[in-house]
Amino acid sequence: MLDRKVKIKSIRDLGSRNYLLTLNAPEQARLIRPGQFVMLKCIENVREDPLLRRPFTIFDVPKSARSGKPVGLDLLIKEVGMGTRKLIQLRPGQALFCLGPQGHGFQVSSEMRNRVEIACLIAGGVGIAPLYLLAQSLLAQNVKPVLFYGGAAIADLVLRDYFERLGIDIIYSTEDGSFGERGVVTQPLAQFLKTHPRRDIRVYACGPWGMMKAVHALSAQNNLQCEVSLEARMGCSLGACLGCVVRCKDHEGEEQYLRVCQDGPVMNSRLIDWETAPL
Amino acid sequence: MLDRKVKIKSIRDLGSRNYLLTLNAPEQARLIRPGQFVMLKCIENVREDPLLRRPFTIFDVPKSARSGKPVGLDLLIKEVGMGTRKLIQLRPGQALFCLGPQGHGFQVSSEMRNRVEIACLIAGGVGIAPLYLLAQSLLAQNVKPVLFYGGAAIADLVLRDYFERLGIDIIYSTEDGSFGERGVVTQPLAQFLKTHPRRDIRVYACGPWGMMKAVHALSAQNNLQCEVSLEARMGCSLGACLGCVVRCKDHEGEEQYLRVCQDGPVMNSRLIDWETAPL
Amino acid sequence: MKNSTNKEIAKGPNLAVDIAGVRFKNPILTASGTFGYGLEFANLMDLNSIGGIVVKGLSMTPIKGNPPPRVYETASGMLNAIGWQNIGATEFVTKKLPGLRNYEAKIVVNIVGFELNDYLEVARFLNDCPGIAALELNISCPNVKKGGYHFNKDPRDAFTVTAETKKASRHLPLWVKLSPNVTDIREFARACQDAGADALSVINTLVGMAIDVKKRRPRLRFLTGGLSGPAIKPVALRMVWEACQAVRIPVIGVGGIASTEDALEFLIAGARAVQIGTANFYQPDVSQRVALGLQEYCRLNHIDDVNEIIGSLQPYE
Amino acid sequence: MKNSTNKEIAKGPNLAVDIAGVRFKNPILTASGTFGYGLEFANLMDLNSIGGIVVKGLSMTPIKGNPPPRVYETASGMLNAIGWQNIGATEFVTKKLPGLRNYEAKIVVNIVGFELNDYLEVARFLNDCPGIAALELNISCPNVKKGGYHFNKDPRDAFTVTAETKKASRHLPLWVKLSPNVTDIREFARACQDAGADALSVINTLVGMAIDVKKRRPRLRFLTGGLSGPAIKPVALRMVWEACQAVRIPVIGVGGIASTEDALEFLIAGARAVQIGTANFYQPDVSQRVALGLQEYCRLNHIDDVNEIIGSLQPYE
Ligand SMILES: Cc1cc2nc3c(=O)[nH]c(=O)nc-3n(C[C@H](O)[C@H](O)[C@H](O)COP(=O)(O)OP(=O)(O)OC[C@H]3O[C@@H](n4cnc5c(N)ncnc54)[C@H](O)[C@@H]3O)c2cc1C
Ligand SMILES: Cc1cc2nc3c(=O)[nH]c(=O)nc-3n(C[C@H](O)[C@H](O)[C@H](O)COP(=O)(O)OP(=O)(O)OC[C@H]3O[C@@H](n4cnc5c(N)ncnc54)[C@H](O)[C@@H]3O)c2cc1C
Ligand SMILES: Cc1cc2nc3c(=O)[nH]c(=O)nc-3n(C[C@H](O)[C@H](O)[C@H](O)COP(=O)(O)O)c2cc1C
Ligand SMILES: Cc1cc2nc3c(=O)[nH]c(=O)nc-3n(C[C@H](O)[C@H](O)[C@H](O)COP(=O)(O)O)c2cc1C
Ligand code: FES
Ligand code: FES
Repeated sequence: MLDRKVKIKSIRDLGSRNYLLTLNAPEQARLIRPGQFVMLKCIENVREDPLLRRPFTIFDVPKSARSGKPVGLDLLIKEVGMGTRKLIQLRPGQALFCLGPQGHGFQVSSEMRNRVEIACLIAGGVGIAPLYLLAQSLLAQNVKPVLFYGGAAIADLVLRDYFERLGIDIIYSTEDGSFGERGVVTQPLAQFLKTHPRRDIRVYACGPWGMMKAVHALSAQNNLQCEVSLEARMGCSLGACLGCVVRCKDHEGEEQYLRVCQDGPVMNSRLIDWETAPL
Repeated sequence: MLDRKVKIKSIRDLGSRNYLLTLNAPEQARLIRPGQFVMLKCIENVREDPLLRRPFTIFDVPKSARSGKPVGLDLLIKEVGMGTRKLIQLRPGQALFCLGPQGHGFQVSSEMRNRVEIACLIAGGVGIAPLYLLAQSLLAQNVKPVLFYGGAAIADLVLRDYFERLGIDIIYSTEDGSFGERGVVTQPLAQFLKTHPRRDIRVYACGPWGMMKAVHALSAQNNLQCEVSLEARMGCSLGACLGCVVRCKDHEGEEQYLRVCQDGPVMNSRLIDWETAPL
Repeated sequence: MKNSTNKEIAKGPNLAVDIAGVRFKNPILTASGTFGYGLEFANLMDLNSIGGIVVKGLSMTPIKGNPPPRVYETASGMLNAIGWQNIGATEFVTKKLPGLRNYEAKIVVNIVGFELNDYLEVARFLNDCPGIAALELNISCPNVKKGGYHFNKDPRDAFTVTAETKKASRHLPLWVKLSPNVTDIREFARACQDAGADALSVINTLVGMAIDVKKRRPRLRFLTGGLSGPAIKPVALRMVWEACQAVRIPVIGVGGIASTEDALEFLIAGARAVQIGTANFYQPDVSQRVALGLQEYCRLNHIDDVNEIIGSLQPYE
Repeated sequence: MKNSTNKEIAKGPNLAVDIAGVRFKNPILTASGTFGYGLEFANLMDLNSIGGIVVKGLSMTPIKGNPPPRVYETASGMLNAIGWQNIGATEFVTKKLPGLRNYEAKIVVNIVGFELNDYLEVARFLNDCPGIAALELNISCPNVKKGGYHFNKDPRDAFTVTAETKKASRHLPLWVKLSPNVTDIREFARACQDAGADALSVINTLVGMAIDVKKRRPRLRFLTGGLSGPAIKPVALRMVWEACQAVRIPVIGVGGIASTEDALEFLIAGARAVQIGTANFYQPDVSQRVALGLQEYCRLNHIDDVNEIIGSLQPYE
């Protein structure tokens, strides 16, 4: 984990308040594992509002065309409030503070080879962010990712080309039916799990709490391991302030609060008390 | 008095942390009298720090080359803190909120014709700001301005060309002797008043409190009327908050607090209790 | 949230609120000391657009106030130590009130005093002046050395000054403006209610201080000052909520309000109306904007009556 | 400000301060709850650069804390309602303290409790653990429903808990951390001094609240939270100044400090040292920067000893 003043390389407007922010951050780019995030000070001056840094998942790690070495960070930013608004208003060349990589990412290891056949990746809107690096690392372990990518409308399904270029199966869905299946993203997932009643599937989800809760329920019904990437308001991202917790249950069913910034953001869905949303 | 969202036309770096800021503000430009000021929100977003607007004197009113009508405001800005720093970091085309013109300016009227021969204008550094419009309006009344312009070093004596183009007498002084006479600006003034023992002189001063206090004392010794342009921290500039007061004495010598924003910023120096600096 | 018929939408939502029998056309007021005597803002906004104006604290005879510097800006806020400078009640009534009567905004007069008798005198005088809707008893100003503030150190003193001033205020409803510089605002809220207060204004400024490290001198000559602005909003909102839990009389929310969303927070917490203070300084038409914003909010959310919002805070599931 | 000889300049100004017999290499500390158990920041700054670390409030056995959401950002500040979640004193001593002992920064342990006995138990236990420089008694946390906070509602309770804990703390100096949510902090300062406190930490957080107007729900599940950050600096500075006037024991300034200039304001007001809290979250090496900045300031202004600055506030002419 490093704290660096980094420069903005580019900000691409993806529509529907989504932006692809590229940072020049070679030192940090080398350390990234899928599911990790960075904390950005959303403004050049560290003394100004918003005071607290904001967490953003690393979508991709661009590499140098010449050396092939990681040189930057691609972040998918959805503008929702003051922090994200200020962030996307910055210009290429401007600097900001970037702390990371932070957090516990997805559990992808060589043990999965031959034991896990299929990985269901479920994304709700900007929840797509951690799934690109995940899909790549799954492919590297010979696991076949199937992406369920849902949103309110077609405009919310950003960066589809990245996944399509990976050549993986993708099932799109939109609530208004403007693209893919009409309805929520968990419908095609349920359908898929019904038609693929097998144990060598892993489930990975990122999106709104309600969506992840439904994905957890489906996974549990089908006895599948499921990892989710959680959201919480953060103070420090260092495990120090205890501001970012999610209510969990330990082995004895005793409640305990785990820190999304250090114990997460990716957690096994069985740990979580799904009745208590952290936001 | 108007509150308008106006655009920045240009920001010129004059060196030594001085800037000439030109605003497109035709409506307000038409209303200006010498010695008046505007209140600027030092940042585009009205909700952000610094919250309070900052007062700046109108240095000049640029006119349309075609119609000859006032189209803008020239402000001389010295960067001293957060507000002025943010202001000079804005770019042409960006907008800010401009309230004004505000305040009670210099008393220049046709009554002065033939009755007042000479006007001594004393500026300390950025205190030069109100004196350009004043000099012009004095010339229009056939009064001969003599400018005493002092600063710490030559770099502080900005915008000299404006005054030199008016063809008026100017006595420069710097504390480090880098330009004009060495010493404080009140020395050449005292010298001048000694060699010109006449009653048809008016004195006008703007600069640090100590300088204006000394100018007041010299004027009083020589029985001359003196107007000074005061500084105070302001809340509203509307006369509403009573935050900007200066301690004065009324006719009976009773102390009272007058508002720099409305009763000033230009006041007769005899009104003021020079023992109590408002800043 | 009732569903409104098309007819109701056509005439627009009801924004009027009642405070102690006085109808304010909407719950947006300006706070004492931040809006002068009202007329200073007449060129910059429409004084008919807001529910009311609370004018600068008045005493019977003029008060000179504290020596400068009197104001200093801090992070998302400002300190002030004006010290009750005002033109006196007589001059207010003869010079300012006639002009104010031309507007729909209701006029509330904030009253100050060094001693109990000062309050009673000005309260009696103002009760005879037509065009005033209510009195706001300021027992909470931190910027005077004696009197005033001290009534807000002990609930018994708050009770006494409220009860006496209520007696002196023959027709006008009496609001009491409370200080946040206390251990438990509920005690003061209850004491004032018990003493006959018709409404509470919550809060006045927090006592703060700033130092010029170059000169090693206080930024305010009075040493300390009242902190106001967005910085204090969380404290004000909490105290409004506490006061609303403690009393039945209307509570008026004040402290850091600068937007429609801010105003809504206070209404949801239980405030019958809100006052906008410091924000007037940097955005002179902010109160009009918030009043309009509130109307828009009701329209968009199909709320027929702003009173439905008041106190509508939902518990967590 | 004495003129320093060249020799003195060469060795640099003295930044060390003494608090109840403990020497801190400089007056810059980190505040409890904002710096974890210290080691979380070891990769991001030099823990040898600061005078001390006040670790997260500890109880004898672990505490789970409040349900989320626990934090919310406000204008120049933040609200928190962590609710004393901590790993317990035993685990701290076995797992964290050994690592902390490698650094020059002095370790101060903030202690929490629901009841008097909780404080005594943890104080007794920690007195036997080498590597701890002082205890900080937290009687002022607003984020727990029972205990703790209530000791800071009445000076007599503050006296009792301080006196008893002082007895339980056989070797370690006892600092008491005071709440700003009181009518008169001087009463509490004096009560703690009289009860034997060795120093005071001023202030803990102000109680605040925020509401999500879309959901009409509190932003924090605990409803209220503690307000910290630059927003509260003016209030903290005023209370530090008041406490310094009221007592002879050292006062440690806390609240909104984020820069060298901020730290200087508190030292000039009379604080013997300062603690940096919320600023650690957005600038993890801020305490090191401020410690360096203070050294620079002394150099530039020819101040041989930082103690010359402490309490050097000048009156107005
Ligand atoms: C580990 C982690 C990884 C994240 N990765 C990403 C990412 O890759 N891309 C991304 O765009 N965001 C991501 N987020 C969410 C992102 O951090 C927040 O959207 C951001 O902090 C909001 O800051 P703000 O100042 O713009 O909004 P605020 O002003 O703090 O909030 C504005 C309003 O939006 C609501 N809000 C806050 N967060 C969200 C949200 N996530 N979705 C919808 N409404 C919200 C608030 O309740 C509030 O009403 C991540 C969060 C976590 C914890
Ligand atoms: C009627 C009036 C007219 C003015 N006209 C002009 C003008 O034409 N051009 C111009 O540059 N300024 C002018 N000023 C002064 C200007 O308003 C202040 O410099 C400005 O408000 C400072 O804002 P800031 O946020 O940058 O500084 P702050 O952050 O508020 O202050 C920074 C530091 O600088 C000190 N400081 C504040 N003001 C001054 C000052 N004037 N000189 C030196 N130190 C100061 C403060 O004490 C503080 O320590 C005028 C002031 C008044 C009252
Ligand atoms: C410059 C100034 C003057 C004030 N004068 C008074 C006053 O005379 N009487 C009073 O009751 N409150 C006075 N107040 C307090 C405000 O009415 C209000 O309670 C406080 O500022 C908090 O609201 P805000 O954060 O919106 O400003 C004054 C506030 C300021 C900033
Ligand atoms: C997230 C958080 C947790 C805190 N936990 C504690 C604590 O356990 N014990 C304590 O005495 N103070 C605690 N505090 C209060 C701080 O130590 C400090 O007094 C307060 O935040 C004001 O300082 P600041 O404005 O610099 O943050 C906490 C503050 C925050 C923001
Ligand atoms: S954000 Fe501080 S502990 Fe997770
Ligand atoms: S600045 Fe408000 S009265 Fe002058």
